[in-house]
Amino acid sequence: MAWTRDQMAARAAKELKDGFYVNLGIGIPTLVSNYVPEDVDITLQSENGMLGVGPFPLDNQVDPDIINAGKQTVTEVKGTSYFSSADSFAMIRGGHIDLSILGAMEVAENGDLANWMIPGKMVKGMGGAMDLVAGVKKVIVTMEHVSKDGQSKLLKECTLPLTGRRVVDMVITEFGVFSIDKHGPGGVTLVQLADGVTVDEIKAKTKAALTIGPTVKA
Amino acid sequence: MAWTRDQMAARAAKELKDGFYVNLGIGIPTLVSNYVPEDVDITLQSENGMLGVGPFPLDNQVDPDIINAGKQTVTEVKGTSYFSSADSFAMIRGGHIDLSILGAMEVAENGDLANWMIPGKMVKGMGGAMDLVAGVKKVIVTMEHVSKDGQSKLLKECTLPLTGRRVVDMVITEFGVFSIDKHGPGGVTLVQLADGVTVDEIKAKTKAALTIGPTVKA
Amino acid sequence: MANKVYKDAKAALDGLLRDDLMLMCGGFGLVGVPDKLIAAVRDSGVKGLTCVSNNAGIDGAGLGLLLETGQVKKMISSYVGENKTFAKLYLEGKLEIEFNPQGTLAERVRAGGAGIPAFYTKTGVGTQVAEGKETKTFDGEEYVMERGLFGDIALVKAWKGDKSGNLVFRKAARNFNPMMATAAKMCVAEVEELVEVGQLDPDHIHTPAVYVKRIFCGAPYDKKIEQRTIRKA
Amino acid sequence: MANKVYKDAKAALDGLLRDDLMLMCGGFGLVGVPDKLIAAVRDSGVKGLTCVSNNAGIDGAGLGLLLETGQVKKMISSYVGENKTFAKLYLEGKLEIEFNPQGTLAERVRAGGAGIPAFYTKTGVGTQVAEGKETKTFDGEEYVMERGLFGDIALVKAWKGDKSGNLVFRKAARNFNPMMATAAKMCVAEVEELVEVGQLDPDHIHTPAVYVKRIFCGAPYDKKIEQRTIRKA
Repeated sequence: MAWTRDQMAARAAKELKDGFYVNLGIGIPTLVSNYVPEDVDITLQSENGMLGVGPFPLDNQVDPDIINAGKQTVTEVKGTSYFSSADSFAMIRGGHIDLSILGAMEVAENGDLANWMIPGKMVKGMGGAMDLVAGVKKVIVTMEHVSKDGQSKLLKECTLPLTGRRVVDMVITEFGVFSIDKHGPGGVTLVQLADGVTVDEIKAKTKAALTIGPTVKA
Repeated sequence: MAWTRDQMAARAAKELKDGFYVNLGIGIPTLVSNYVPEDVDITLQSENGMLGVGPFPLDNQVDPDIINAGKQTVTEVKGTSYFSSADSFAMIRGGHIDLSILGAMEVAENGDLANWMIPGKMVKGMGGAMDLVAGVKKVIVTMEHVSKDGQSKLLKECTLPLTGRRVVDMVITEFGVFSIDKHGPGGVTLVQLADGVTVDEIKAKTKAALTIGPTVKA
Repeated sequence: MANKVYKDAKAALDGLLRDDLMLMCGGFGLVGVPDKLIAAVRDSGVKGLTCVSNNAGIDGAGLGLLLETGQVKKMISSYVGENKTFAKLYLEGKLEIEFNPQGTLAERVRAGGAGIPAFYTKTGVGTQVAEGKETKTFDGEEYVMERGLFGDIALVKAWKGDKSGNLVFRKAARNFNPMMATAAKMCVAEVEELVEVGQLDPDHIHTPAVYVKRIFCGAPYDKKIEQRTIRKA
Repeated sequence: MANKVYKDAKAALDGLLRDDLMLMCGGFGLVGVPDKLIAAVRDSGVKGLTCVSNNAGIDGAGLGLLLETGQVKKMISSYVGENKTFAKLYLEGKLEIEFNPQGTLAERVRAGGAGIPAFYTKTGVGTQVAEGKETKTFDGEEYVMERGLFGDIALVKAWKGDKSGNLVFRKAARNFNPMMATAAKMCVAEVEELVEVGQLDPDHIHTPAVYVKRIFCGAPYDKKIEQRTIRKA
């Protein structure tokens, strides 16, 4: 069973609080904006220099000068502001953004994150990922639980070059929700099971030391 | 005889080049703007955050939000821009202002400048002076040649706490114009005598080692 | 959206003030100073304050209000020459002052808000300002290390603001306000005109809404002039 | 006033170009990129260039033009994923790349223009990015020291400019342009619309005239879209 990409996004959206300023990465994180609860109002930041990012434009609304960090055409909302990329990352690095949701290749039990390069393959660059994970108040990773070749992506230690050290607070995979004690010794705790998934299944597919949270039925 | 304050300002104005961006301190430096040559167009910067400072307003033009760094009401010119004080000092510190003209208590023969505090007296603060002398491309001091108690203000070494080390390029006093080799061993060179002043007079009133420039008739 | 709009300075500061806070104050001279917020801080009676502000106001205006009542323990400023009360308190040993070069002060505040704990500058090298601070040579030139500044509450004054917290400043009243807004856990803004969200042009906004947690309209304003300097027609 | 206005990109770059220059380029993706200036650099044939730019354009656009002709020796960028020519040159060992985190790159450029030789940031601590760089602990947290960047020529693109060099950017086309304009010995700006001095509101100017040494109107512009992403009505 497990969660679909949309279900993962919907679960991530439950972490949004009214008034939050949020930066969403590409992929599953982008889907999160489709599931913002009705009583919650959030403002999206795009690290190229835009606060208040609206939905994709209608065909006749496209403005080439309005793009998000994924270079996609987007729209303004009421209250949008633009600023330089230096000011944008001052905002990010200075801890003024409440939440960043992004993808990952690997997450370690101490919160280490790897999502920007694979040695031996062509490297495209880290873009703003290192700044986001270092600066934003809370970092949630949405990712597949295992890699295409069946390896756990939730590890004791990352094997790939790091994007950030002790930066991830929460991981959402198709199997469930995991919290990480990134500043302490607590490691990974399973806090919610996806529908139709068992704790044993997760244990079998997770290399990080795993604590089963009190709210989870084994 | 010697120069008046206005003559000193007029002499300083001859250092202005077309297209210069200039920051003027209070006192004699402020008078310099009255003597800008006709074929020279300069832009005045005020370190609180204004580029393109116009003359004092007419009585009915006063706008409380338009002030210079001396807190005086001023006016805009065509092309004026406003920016934050951080951006203003980025401009200054980054070497984008061509010339700063300011007053001094003491100048030493290596270009050291003292103009912000007298030990034992109430200290008002350095304002932007330290940033200006450290960052602006060329620094000209206009000052009285001797203090009220008859001491030379052009010294071997400053006795007062410094505003900047090796920062002054030129000194204009009522007795003449002096260039300073601030990055080298050259010291102070008299490059122009004020009307009715003799080299001997200047020598008698100057404690800095003085070279008489080739253009000066002894 | 979570409400950010308050009816006046007192309401906007409700629950925030206590003794020994570090306040980051916008303004230069008497221009762009959050006068209504400063008056409300005075009325609250909190003391032991550290105020980061380029100037210290004059007697009866700006931070002068908090000096007169003895609520300020320490000032971090670049120039305080206009304030007579300041001189008196200082000479009596009742007030600490840390002088920063104006550009260093502005940059320290900008750095604090931007997550930069320290930076290097030429300003002040070889002067009292550099005493006790680390220095480092880059490309043959000596620089001094300065630390970022980050306070408890930023008090800023803008011209226009919208209800989501976007701010626009007017002319030389911008000065230190944009940086101060970024450099505290809580930023409260007073504005001359409060408009609906969407009424400010996105390209004209100087301080994005994310920085401003509380906002109120402080109108009417009677703008003070420190040095009324005019020329004849 | 000394004239800053030139008739086109070629004229604006006259006398400035030579091999091995360090160019600071505005733009993000294909937005706000100084396309006309880049084309003129290509036509000049200078080579061995170091380009500081967040991205490397795509094939046939942006800095892609200079990659195709082999004029670029080194890129300092945060993300170059869109450019196929880039990958080919890199794998053949014909192009150096220095990856910087995007915020670190933006701040390095801002610092270079602001007279700040180095600053500390949390970004990249414990990663490859910090290898070989000094680190320092402030308040119990580790930071890495990053250097300011300052180049020979800045190439920027603005929406409106006046004849004295004041610039206004439009929407997300602002991106890296304001910092790049400050971080070189010479800044050349291309604008969609060149107006008379005095026609821009002093509160709306993003880049003050002091930074821009040469300016020209590059209209008409055919703005490219990298990822046309739309929704259904």
